[in-house]
Formats: sequence, structure tokens, C-alpha cells
Amino acid sequence: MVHGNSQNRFYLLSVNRELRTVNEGFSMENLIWLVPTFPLAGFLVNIFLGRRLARLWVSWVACGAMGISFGVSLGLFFHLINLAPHLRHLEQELFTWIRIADFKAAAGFLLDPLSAVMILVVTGVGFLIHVYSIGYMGEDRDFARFFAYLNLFAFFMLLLVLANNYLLLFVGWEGVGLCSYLLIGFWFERPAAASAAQKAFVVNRVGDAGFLLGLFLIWTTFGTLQYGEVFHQAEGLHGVLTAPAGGGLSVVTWITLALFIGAIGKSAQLPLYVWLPDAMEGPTPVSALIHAATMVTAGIYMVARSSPLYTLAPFSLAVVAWVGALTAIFAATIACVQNDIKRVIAYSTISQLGYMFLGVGVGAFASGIFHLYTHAAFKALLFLGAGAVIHALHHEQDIQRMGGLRPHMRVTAYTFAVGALANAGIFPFAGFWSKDEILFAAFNGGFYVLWFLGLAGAFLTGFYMARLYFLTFEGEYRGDPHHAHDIHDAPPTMGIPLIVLAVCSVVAGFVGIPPEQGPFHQFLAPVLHHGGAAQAAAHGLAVPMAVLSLLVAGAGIGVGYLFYVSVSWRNVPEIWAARLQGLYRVVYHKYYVDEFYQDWVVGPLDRLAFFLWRGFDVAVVDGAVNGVARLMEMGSWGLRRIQTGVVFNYVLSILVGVVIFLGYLVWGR
Amino acid sequence: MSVTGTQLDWGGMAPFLLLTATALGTLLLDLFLSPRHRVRLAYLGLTGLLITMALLVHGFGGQERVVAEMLIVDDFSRFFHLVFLLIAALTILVSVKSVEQEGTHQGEYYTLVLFATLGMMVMASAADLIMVFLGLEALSIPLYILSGFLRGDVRSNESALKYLLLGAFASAFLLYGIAFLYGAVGSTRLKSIAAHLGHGAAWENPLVFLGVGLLLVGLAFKVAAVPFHMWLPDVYEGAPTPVTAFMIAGTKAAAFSALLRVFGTALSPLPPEWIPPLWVVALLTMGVGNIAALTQQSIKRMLAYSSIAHAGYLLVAVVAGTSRGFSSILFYLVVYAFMNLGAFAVIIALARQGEESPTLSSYAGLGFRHPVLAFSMAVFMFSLAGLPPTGGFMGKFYIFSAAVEADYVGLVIIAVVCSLISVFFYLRVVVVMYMEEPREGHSSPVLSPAILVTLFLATAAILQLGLLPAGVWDLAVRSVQSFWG
Amino acid sequence: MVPLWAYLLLSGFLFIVGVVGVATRRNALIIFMSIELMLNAVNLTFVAFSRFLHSLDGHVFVFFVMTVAAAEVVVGLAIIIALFRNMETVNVDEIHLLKG
Amino acid sequence: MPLLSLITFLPVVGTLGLLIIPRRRRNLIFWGALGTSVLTFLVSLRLYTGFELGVGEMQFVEAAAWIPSLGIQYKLGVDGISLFLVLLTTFLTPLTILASSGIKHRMKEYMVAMLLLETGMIGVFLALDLVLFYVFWEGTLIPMYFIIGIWGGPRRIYATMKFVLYTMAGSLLMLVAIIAVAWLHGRAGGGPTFDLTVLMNAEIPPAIQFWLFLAFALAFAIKVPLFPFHTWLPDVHVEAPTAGSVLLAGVLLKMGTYGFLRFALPLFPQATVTFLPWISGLALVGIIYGAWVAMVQPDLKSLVAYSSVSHLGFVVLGIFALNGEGIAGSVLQMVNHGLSTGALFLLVGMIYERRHSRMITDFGGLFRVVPVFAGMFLLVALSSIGLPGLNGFVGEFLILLGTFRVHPVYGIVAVTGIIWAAWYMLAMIRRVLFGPVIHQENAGLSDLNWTERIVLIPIIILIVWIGVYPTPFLRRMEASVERVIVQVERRQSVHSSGFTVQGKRAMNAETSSMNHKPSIMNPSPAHGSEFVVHGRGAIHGLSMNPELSTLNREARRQR
Repeated sequence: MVHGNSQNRFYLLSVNRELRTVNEGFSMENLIWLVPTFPLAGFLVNIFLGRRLARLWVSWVACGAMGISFGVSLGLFFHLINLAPHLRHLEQELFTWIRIADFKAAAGFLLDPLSAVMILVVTGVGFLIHVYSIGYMGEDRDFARFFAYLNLFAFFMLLLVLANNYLLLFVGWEGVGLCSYLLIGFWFERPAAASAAQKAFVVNRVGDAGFLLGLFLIWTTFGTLQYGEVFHQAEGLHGVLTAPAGGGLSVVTWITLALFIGAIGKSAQLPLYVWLPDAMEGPTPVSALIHAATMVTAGIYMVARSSPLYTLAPFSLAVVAWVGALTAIFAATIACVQNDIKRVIAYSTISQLGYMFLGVGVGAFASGIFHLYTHAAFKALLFLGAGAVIHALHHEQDIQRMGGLRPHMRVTAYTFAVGALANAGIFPFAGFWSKDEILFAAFNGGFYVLWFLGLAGAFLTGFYMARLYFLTFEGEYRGDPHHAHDIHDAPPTMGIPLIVLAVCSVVAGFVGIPPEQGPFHQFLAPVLHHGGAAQAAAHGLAVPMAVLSLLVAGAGIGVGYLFYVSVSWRNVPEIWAARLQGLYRVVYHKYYVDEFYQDWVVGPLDRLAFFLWRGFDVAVVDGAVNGVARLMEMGSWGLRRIQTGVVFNYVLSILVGVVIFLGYLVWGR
Repeated sequence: MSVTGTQLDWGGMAPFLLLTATALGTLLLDLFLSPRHRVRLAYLGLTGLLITMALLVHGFGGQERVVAEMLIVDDFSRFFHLVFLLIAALTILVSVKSVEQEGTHQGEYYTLVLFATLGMMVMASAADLIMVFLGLEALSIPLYILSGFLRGDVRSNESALKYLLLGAFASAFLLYGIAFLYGAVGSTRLKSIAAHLGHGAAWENPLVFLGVGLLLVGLAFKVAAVPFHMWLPDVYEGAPTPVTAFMIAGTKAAAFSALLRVFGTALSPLPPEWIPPLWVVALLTMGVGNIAALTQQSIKRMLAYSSIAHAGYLLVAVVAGTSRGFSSILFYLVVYAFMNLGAFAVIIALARQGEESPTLSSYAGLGFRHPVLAFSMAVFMFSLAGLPPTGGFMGKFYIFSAAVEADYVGLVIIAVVCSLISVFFYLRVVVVMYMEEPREGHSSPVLSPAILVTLFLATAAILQLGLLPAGVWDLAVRSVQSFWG
Repeated sequence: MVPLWAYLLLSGFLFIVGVVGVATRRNALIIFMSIELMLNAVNLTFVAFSRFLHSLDGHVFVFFVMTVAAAEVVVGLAIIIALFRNMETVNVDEIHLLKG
Repeated sequence: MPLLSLITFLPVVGTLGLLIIPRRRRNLIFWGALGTSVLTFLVSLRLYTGFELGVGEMQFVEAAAWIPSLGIQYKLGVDGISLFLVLLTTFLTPLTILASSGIKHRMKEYMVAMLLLETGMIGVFLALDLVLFYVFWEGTLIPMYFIIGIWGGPRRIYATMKFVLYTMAGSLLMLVAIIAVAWLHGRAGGGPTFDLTVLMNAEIPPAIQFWLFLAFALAFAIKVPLFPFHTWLPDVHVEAPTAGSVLLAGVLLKMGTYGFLRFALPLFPQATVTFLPWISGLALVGIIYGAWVAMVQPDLKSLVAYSSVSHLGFVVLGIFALNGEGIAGSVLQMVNHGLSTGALFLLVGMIYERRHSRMITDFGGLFRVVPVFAGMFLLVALSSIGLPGLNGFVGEFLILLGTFRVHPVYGIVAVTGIIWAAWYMLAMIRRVLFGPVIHQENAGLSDLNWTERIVLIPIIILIVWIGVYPTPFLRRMEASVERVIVQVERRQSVHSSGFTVQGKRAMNAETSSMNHKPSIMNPSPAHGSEFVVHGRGAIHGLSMNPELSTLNREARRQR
């Protein structure tokens, strides 16, 4: 494990406060708020004036906002670089949001290495995707509304990443959930998109409910939600926090588990991943930006940000690691059999997110973030490439009806190949460095089972990436004949981002060399609290492990090549599919998870609700109320029948009254 | 008791004499007037009533004047006299139009009403049980005739017959009770009875509790408390509407004045074992009155049952037995009089020639055909139901607080549940008026000025009693103080 | 000298007869007479008590009762006649237009 | 003319004015009614600006003798809690009147009923005398009875009767309890009085408190409506006209929760604690039940009605958390619910005027046809499900926080409420706004005209303002909320011994042990592993960090 420089590993808020008073004048702090404000401004302009502005202006406003925001982020990043490592902590208090009785929550921004990396990823990849969208969404009627939502998404994501307390993080958290709802359901005329959007928001809300509980626990335990104060107190309360509390788990374990439920919901891990594949109903740039690069990584960012708490809760870390690993292998298997180009990449994203959680779970927070950073580049590339293909084939998404596109779409093909290789984790590309580090950290930390799962996952990743590439770009064209002649490559606005991302997919990895000590890790070290199994790193093993994972990934690609390209093995996939009939069908239907939810959660709830309404509300309560009214009415008719109108009865009633009254007086007393 | 030549206290007797004079005056004037001028009889009656009222108001606060130990004219009786005269005046106002339509016997009608009022006044200021009996009969006999006034209408005859037979039957019980009490105490004067029953032992004497029992039975019949209530709905439905109006407000007020006089002076420390039967009677009266009224189609019959129910609420205050309880009865009777007379004024205004008692459906859509009539009817219904901004609420509020102060919370809860039931059928009238489409073929009645005056007076009084009840309330408290214990 | 309870017993008996008469008989006139009977029973009681209490009040009350009874009879018969003229019957059981 | 009486009775003056105007001068009547309500709103703004911060006691108090012999006064006063409810009333009424310009049938009586209703509502929130409160409480019944009964839908008579009888059933029992409270105080010397400030300090033995609280709670539970007593709400909402629904949901329901806060809690603290688990339980059931049943509602209005049951379940839960966050959250949520549900009903009304149907199945794909309507509808729906950045979130968050702090188990169950809320609301949005335009009638719908936009824009501005910057609201209500807690807690400790937390509530007990929150500056050594939970009053005994709350309160008090 890396021998982190422990003495200044952890930030003391007090230290930082004195410093800020020193260079009061023009300091970079009060530039932080510019980063999210520009996208917000872009949103407001486009949502209100969008319809009246020409498309050119709309795209300039949107992309400009992202561009400036990226520029400011870069500026802040370089300012942060030349600060001494232990001083890289800029905090800006905007205003007190909620203050009542003992609860206080301020709206403030925090820029430190972790959030610097994140805003770079968000604004950088975001800007490229904005440019790409100009081409992709060119002839869509709601052009302005699309860019407005994209900018709103960027605003909330930056809010999430720059927040200096858990409450503002939650605001960003649900804000991005809203934008994903709006963007998935962008083509709302299509019922599938509308229900996919609703599904995404509700499943996210399930996670958010858990996240909220985590928030409440933090507040009731620490009395505050500000990161600085919480982590500082966590330091002080070390002994008590870990004492076994409710249900045998310590308080900090409960907190971290609750927060992780939120992460599961947002980053589409088992069991709450079901919304991501359906989210492919949205436009492809949306999938690229939200469901690959930024939003789904919010979960990992949150876990990394709360690393001081997670290190105090080894059990939670184990849970994170296991969930990550299982999701990785689970999603990888499904990806191997999917035929929709976007769904393959979606399951691949879920799998890669699993890897990130695996990395974080085994204590290598920096490696997790590093993989997040590289993944953003090549996964966005894959999605945009797929977008270009779909765009060219007039919304054809089934890879079995593609093939032989390389000669017609050279740029897309080659960039797609780079992305595929990076995703598979082949040597020079970014994926190799980040994924290998995670596998190595897992192995080194003694989590051999997890390491093996990771390795198996790597093999499957290699396979399905190769399958995807070969079926789409190699072989002969199997699609709709009259489309065959006018397949054209992506226009420049879509091409350039592809190329830039391809370059990134290659270059991004070099920042992380040598593993665990690369400049990237050094940069993140001060923020990420190294804990857990940091026993002496067996350096000797590093290289052979890397070679092993490379071979495994290569084998995967090789099998892919054999299955789908080489003539001799042409019918092997069909044979195996036939032989493993049962297994194939189960995996093809995504293990029937969606059906399970529908039959065992959604369906019964609807029936119960209907029963509650008709059964309890109408029958029982209203029945009782109307019953009483009916009773009164019957009583009334009864009394009226006694009133016969004959004088005799009246005299009788008087006599009865007299007899009873006197009888009581004489004997009753 | 030696019969000395007691000189008559003319001052005290003035109101009674004035009223008798007015009654005889209308009777005589009727002989000389031609049919067209009969309406002047009504004016004479009204002026007589108003002068008597003025006299009483002037006399308020004056010291107690006992007339031959038989009649007491104290603030309590003055308060009730005012109420009776008010009721009589409103009744005359209300019945001017319908009596004119009948044509015959206008003189007799007004005379009987005035004599009945005289009977009430005697009951209210009776100092002697016999005076109670005399007042009762002086009230009842004119009412027997009045309820049978429409000789041609079979329903009126039936109502008169029933009222007569059952009334006489009940007053026989009353008398028998008085006889026994006379036997036990030696005198029928309320003061001496009170002295005699002062110490608890007296109650053990069989003659006493038989006497008191029968006395209460007689009074309970007049108040229409439950087992003795059966006569009321038929009589009130059968009698001509103005007479029903007079009876519903007048007899109840008179009966309760006698009840309070007897309870207040003679039986004031009622031994505890007498409370449960009264408790039960109050409960039954409220329950039967409200529940029976739920499904009534005829408005007159519904108001008859509702008057039984309101008697129940008043009995709750009687059971409470405190001075605040009694003053709440006084206040409630004032509000009650206005509510009912107002409601009947509307019924009379809408009643058409020769039609039986009006059913609810004939009021459909009234809200927008006659906004004035409908609004005042709505105010009376809300007040009868006991909804806040009206006097009815304040009346009930006083009764409930008196009962709660006397620790009868159980009874109050029952009273509250009963008034909840009553909300349904009172508001159903408003529903019919405002929320249902009007049916064709309803002649738009001409609003005679007399009816308009009554409506205005009643509505204004109810809203005033609802919003600023303190004035009348303090008057009621002072009146009860004057005769209490 | 006849003891007080004897008088009371007789008047009680008379009273009961009157009540039974009112309760059982159908004819309005007979009912009316039974009521008069009850009133006379009360008169008897008054006189009996007045005799034993040596006070004259009882006697005075008897006069009141009798005059009231007389007035009642006059009005009662008039009503019964009016009813008879309209419904040709005096049988109380047949007179039940007003009910419910 | 003292301010509060002016605000209360200005609408009545307006009504008298309207009565004079002849029936055919329709727009004169309309503008007269609108003018009166706007004037009332402007005058009530004076309350907002003139409100003293940090003062828990009643402000602008006016008292006059009404029925001295029974100790009944005409007493009005406003504090942090009732201030916003009054403002909500005066804010919503003009908008509702503006929105009901479409009423043709009997417009004059309609405006009279609306203005009288406004007086009744304002009176309820300002009355400090129990009888005056009761008179105003029932006073709102009559105008509402007419509004639902005359201008309602086909089954309006059943609905209005059910509404009146349901409310009357509860409030009549409350009347008995009010009288009993007054006489208890009277018997303890000093004659009967109905003045709230005096009765608050009266010592009522816990046994009697139990029954009195039950009577009050029943009346308020019906009005809220709390779970088993809610069946009248959907029927009334479905039949009521738009304006009726808006004011009913916006203000009338708050009379129940306000009643709990103003009368039930301060007057009967012991009974509050004994009933706390039951009422919180019912509120929880209400949250879940209301949301689930809303999912399957065919009619838009009954869906929003059941959502109100769920939202007000949150409010009651917050009130019975009995701590600063919970109660402040519930007061704010009362206002938020008034705004978001009021706006929802206005929108449903607007689409009903165009399409004459409220069935969800009759709609679909409206986003393309009426974008402005759809945008506002979506925004208000999001505010109603508590999206951060909008008003619903702030209230809901504080309520959940307050509840979790004292009853973690309730907190956990309540948090699931936000899932169900998202589920039914977004399902409705999908079926109404998204998807293709199935019915041709929808294709020709006209978007919102300017009057309708003017009605909705102020509400939306407030929705965003409270969401982004709730401080001016929270600051004004903080002192009064504090006063309620101190009121309940002080009289609580006088009677029963400190209510110590049993071990059984595992999570809560353990966590409260170690959070002797060392303030930043002086970290104190950690406890041993065993834990002792020291609860000073029943309220704070349960709280997670007793030191924190008392520490802060003393600190704040010195400030």
C-alpha cells in the first residue's frame, strides 16, 4: 500500500481559517461561485428566451456557459496546484440557508483537490458533449429546451460537487435526479421515455430516502452537517463512534451504510441499477453526460468525500467493495448478450461503476477516483460514438442489423476502437492504468475473492467490447438496404469531440503512473483519508499483476474476435447459445430483475392501494359513517310508527310514564 | 290563613288588568266594526300589548309586590311577562293576514290569544299551586278553542279534540298532586311548601313524594317532556299555523316559568334521588325529539318535534338546578321564541289558501325566488341548529356551561350529540331552499308589511342575541336572582 | 268518625276508575265524562284534607276546580260537536288523520 | 381601529358593500370583492413588516369585554405561528377570487360567501379566547357549506352535508371540553375564564387532561384530516368548485394542525405526551396510506385530496416531535402545503374549465398542447413532492429531522413517504402531461390566458422564494415555536418525573449516549462504552443530544 505522508494527511479546519484572513484582498475563493453560476445563467436564458432565439444563439449560450465554467475551473485548478499541499482548501460561505432552533445549514462552496478533479471532469466532458449535441440534436423541435436542461444539469452537478456540507450536496443530489428525469423524458411523446423517466426518478428517490436518513444520523450525532466540522469531530470521537450501537453495528457504520444506500440509488448499483438501462430512452448525449460521465459517479464522489467516516467503519467498506464487485460481474454478464448498442454500453457503465466502488471499498479511494476520471473520458467517447452510429443509420440501435461501418465512418470507427480498448483495460490506454490499480489494491488488501471477480469481469469486459466493436464496424452490413448507400461519417461538430475524447482516453492514464504514487494520487492524497489495510506494499508483485490483467483482457478480446470475425468459429456463438439454452435465456432477459420488481413490488402495491381505497376507505370508514346515518333514519321511522295518531296510545304513554316515574320514586330509591 | 280584607295592590295588578281590558275591548269592538275594518281589532290588541309592555319595562327592578299572597310580581315574573307579551304581539302580527282570509270570528281570535297570554302571565307569577293550576287552565282552554278555530277543517278539529282530552287528563293528575301536597303541607302556598320541605325528613312522607310526583307529571305534560309528549306533534300540525306559532313559543315559555317557579321556591333543595328520573327524562326528550324529526317531510311537524328537542335542552338546565342554569333557561326561551315565530312567519307567508301543512319540497329553490324570505329562514334554521353567529348557539352555550358547572358533563355530551343530529334536518331545509332547482307552479306570495316586520324583528333579535348576548343575559341573571332561594 | 285514609282510598279508587275509563273507552264523550270523574275524585281528596286540617282552603280550591271543570266541559262539547259535524263519528279510534 | 380587528372585519365591510350593489352589475361586484380582499392582504402585510423578531409572546394584542359574567372576551393576537397562516389566508383569497371569474351562476352570493369565509378563517388564526375561536371555527362552516352546496358538482348536497356534519361532530365535543376547561379554572378560584393566556398556566390534573385533550384532538383530527377521519376530504374536494377546493385545502385544513399547536399542546402537556405515540402513529399511517391510495385515484382532485392527507400527516408528525425543528418545519409546511396544493387545485380547475373533465384518463400529452400550463403544473407538482430548491423540501426536511431526532423509527418510516409522494405525483404527471395526445379534444385546448397566469405567478414566486431563502419565515416563527416547546416542557416537568428513555429504542438510545457534542473548541474525552441516557423533561429526554439543545438554548437566550 502506498506509504502516505501521514503527518499532514488530515486537514484541520482551524488552521485553514487563520490562513484565509491573511490574504483577504482578491483571492480565488470568491471565484468558486462562478463555476455553477454560468450554467445556471445559461439555463435561465435558454428556458425563457430559448424559443425566440435562433438555434445558433441557443447553442452559443449553452456551450459558452459550459466553456467559461470550464475555464474558471482550470484557473482554480492551477491556483490550487501552486498552493502548498496542506493549504489546498478554499472555502466560500455564500449565505445561511436554514437556521432554526438547533439546526443550522449554510450554503457554501469548498474547493479542494477532490472537488477540483470533479469540476474538471464535469465541465470538461460536459463542454465536449454540449458541442457534440449541437450536431446531434440539430433538427429537434425543442432544441432550446434540451440545452436548457443540460445547463441546469451542469449547475446541479457542480453544486453537488462543490458543496461544503451534506445538505447542499443533497440539494445537488436530487437536482441532478430531476435533470435526469427531465432529460430521459425529453422525447415525452414516447410513452417508453415517459415511464423510463418516472422510473429513474422514483428509484433514485428510494436511494435518496436512505441518504436522508444518513444525513439525519450525522446531524444527531455531530450536531452539524458541515464537512469540516463532521470530519474533525469524527477524529475526536474515534473511540465512542465505533462502539457497537443499534443492531450491533456502530453509529458510524449506520451512517456510512445509509449514505451508501443513496450511492446505490444514484450510481445504479445492485439492487437499484434497474433505472439506468431504461434511461437509454433519452437522447444519446444525455446518456453520455449523465449516465456515464458525471451523475452516476456522484455516488463514488460522495463515498470518497466521506472517506474519514468510511475508514472508521470497515464493515461498510466491505459492503461497498462486495456490492461493487458483484455489480461489476453481474452487469458484465448481461452486457455480453445485449443487442442494443446503447444498452451494452449502459451495462458496461454499471460494471465500471462497480469497479470504482470496488476500488473505494478496498480502501484505495484515490484509485477509485482515478478510474472515475479515466472512465468519464472513454465511456463518454463510446456513447458519443454510438450516437454517431445511430445518427448515421437513422435511429437504428440494434447491433445485429449493423456491421461493416468502418469503411464509411472512419473517424467514428477508430475513435470507438480507442474507447473500446480503453474500456477493456488494454495497455497504453487509460482504462488499463486505473482498472489495474483497483485490481492490484484488491489483491494487495487480501481481498482475493474480490480480486478474482474483478479479473473475471475484466475478461468479460474485453469480450463484450470486442463483440460490440466487431458486430458494429467489421464484417458486412446487415442493416436496412436502402440506408446502405448514404452512411456518412459524423459531421465536424460531432467528430471533433470524438477525437478529443479519444486523445484523452489515451493520455488520461499517464497521469496515474506509477500506480498509487502518480501525480494524480499525490494531488488527491491530502483530502482522501487513507485507512484500512495499508500494510507494506509488496512492490515486487505490481508488475506481474499488471501483466496478468492485461493478458486476461487480451484473452477476452481474442475470444470476441474468434466468435464474431474469424470464419472458422463463425457458428460457435449459436452453438454455445443453443447448448446453454436455459442460461442464455436468463441472462438475455437481464435475470428477470425488472419482471421481479414489477411482480413483487409494483404490482402488489397497486393492488394493495386499490384494496385500501375501495376496501378500507369506501367500505369500512364510509360504510360506518353512512351506517350510523342509516341507523338514525331507521330509529326515526320507528319513532314515527309509534306516533299512531290514536288518542288511546297517547293516554297509554302518559300512564306508562306516570307508573314508571312513581314506581321509581316509591321503590327505586 | 285568615282571610282579612286584603286590599288589592293595584300597582302590582296593573299589567293583568290592562291585558284583560284589552281582551274585552277587542271582543266588544268586534261587534261594532264592519267586516272590512276588522283589522283594527288587531291594532287595538297590539296597542294594548305594547302599553302593558311599557308598563312592565318601567316597573323593572322595582321591589317585589305580592298580591293577596297569590301572585308575586317580581323581576322574574316581569321578565316572563315581557316574553309572553312579545310572543302575543308577534303572533298577532303574523296572523293578521291569515285571519283576514278566514273572514269570520276575527274578534274572537284576538280575544282568545290575549286571554291565553293572561293565563301565561298568571302562571309565571303564581305564588300558590292553585294559581299555577288556574293559570294553566286559563292558558289551555283558549288554546283548545284556537287549535280548533278552523271549524271546517277536519285536521283542526282533530287537533283540538286531542289537545283537550289529553290536556284535561294531564291537568287532572296535576290537581291530584296538588291535593296530596295540600294534604301533606296544609297549604298550597309555595313559600309554606318550601318551609315544610326544607328539612329532608319531610320528603319521606308518601303523600309528599306522591304529590310532587304527580305535580311534576302534570307540568311535564305541559312541557311535552318525553313519555308525555305524544300530543304535541299532532296538535301542532293540525292547528292553524298562526296558532301553532303562538303555542310553540307561548306554552313552552309558560310551562317552564311554572316549572322554575315550583322548582325554584318550593322544591329548591331537590333531594339527590330525584335527579336520575329528571336526568333520564331530559335525555329521552332530546333524543326522541331530534331523531323523530330526522325524516319529517312536513315543516310544521318537523318544527313540532324540534320544539320537543329544545324542551329537552331546557330540561338539562333544570337538572343542573343552579341559578346560572335557570337564567340560561330564561335566555334560551327568549331566543327560542324569536326563532320559532320567525320560522312560522316564513311558513305563513308561503302557505297558500286551503293547502295542508307545507312539505319541504314545496320550498325548493326558494333561495333565489325570495332572497329575503330564504335568508331569514336560513338564519332561523342556523339558530335552531345552534351554529355560532346566531342566538341559538349562545342559548345552548349558556345551558351547556351551566350543566358542566353542575358536573353533568355526561348529559351535556348527549345534548351535544343530539344537537349534531338536529344540524342535519335543520340544514336540510336550507339545502332544499338554496341548493335545489325551483319547481314551477309556485305562486309568488305577497309579503304583507306585518310579516315583514316580524321577520325583520326576529332576524335582528337572533343575530343581536348571537353576537352581543351580554345585555339580555344580565337581565336574565338579575331576574333569577330576584326570586332565587 | 271516618278515618282520613278511607276518604283517600275512595278518591283514589274513583281516580283509578276515571283513568281506566279514559284509557279504555272509544267514545270521546265517555272519555270526557271519565275526566270529569277524575276531577271529582280530586275534589273529594281536597275536602277530606280540608276537613282533617281544619282549614277552609280545601273547600275554596274545590270551587276553583269545579268552575274550571265546567269551562272545560263547555269548550269540550263544542269541539266534539264540531268534530262530529265533519266526521260523523265521535269514535276516537277513527280519528287519526294526524300521525307519523 | 386596531390592526387585527381591521384585518378580520374588512371582508365583512366589503360584504356589506356588495349587498348594496344590484345583482346585474356583475363586474362591479367582481371588482368590489377583489378590491376588498386585496386591500385586506395589503393591510395584513403591515403585520409582516411590523412583526417583532425574537418575541415569542403575542403581538398586536387587542382585548375587549364580550360576555364578562362568563369571562368571555373578544381578544385577538398574533405570534410567529399564526402570522404566516393569516398571511396565507389573505394571500390566497384574492387569487382565488380572481381565479373564479368564470363563476356565472349567482355571482353576488358567491362573492359574499367568499368574503365571509375569509373573515372566519382570519378570525380562527387570531382568536385568543376559546369561545371566540370556536365562534370563528364554526363561522367558517356556513360560507363553506354554501360554496360547496350551491356551486359544487353533481353530488354536492351529499358532500356539503358530510363536510358540515363531520366537522360539527368533532367541534361540538370540543365545545364541551372548552367549557370544562373554563370551569376547571373557575373552580380553582378566580371565576370561569376562556382567555387562552390565562388557561395556559392553569394546573389541570392529568386524568382530566386525558379526556379534554381527546375531545380537542378529535375535533382537530377531523379537520386536519388525520388518518381514520379523512374520508370526507376526497368527497368534498371532488364536488367543491375550484375556489372552494383551494381555500379548503389551502387554509381550512390548517385550522386543524394550528388547533393542535395553539390549543391542544399548551393546554394539556401531560396528555400530549401520553397521546404522542398514538397520534404520531396515525400521522405515519396517514402519510403512507394517503400516498398509496392517491396512486390509484382516477380523478385528479381526489388524487390531490389524498396527497393532502399525506402532507398533513407530515405536519402532524412534525408537531408531535415536540422539538424546535419539528414544529418549525410543520408550521412552514402548513404554508407550503397551502401554496402548492392551492396552486394544484387552481391548475386542475383551469384545465377543468377547458375540458370539463377531471378524469386522468381523459388527458395525455398536454405538454405539447399547453406548454405554459404544463410547465407550471410540473413545477408545482415538484414543489409538492419536496424537491430541494423548492418550498416543500425545507418544511419536509425539518419535520423529518425533528421526528428522527426524537423517534428514529418514526423517522425511518416517514422518510419512505418521500418515495411514495414521488411515485404517485410523477405517475399522474406522466399520464396527464407526457405521452402522445390520445384524445382529439385535448389537441385544441387553449393555453393559460393572462388572468390565469397572474393568479399563478405570485404563488410560484413564493414557492421558489421559500425554497431558496426561507430565513425571513423561519426567523419570525422561531421565538413562538420555542415558546410552545418551553410551555409544554415546563409544565410537563412540574408534574411527572423526568421521562427516561428505556433501552428498547436501540438506535436512539445508543446514539444519544455519546453525542455529548464537544463544541469545536473544547473536545472532551469520550465516554466509556456503557451509556446513560439522562432525559430532563419528557420532551428532551427523548432527544438525541440533550446537551446540544440545552446548551444552545441557554446560549441563544443570553444573546
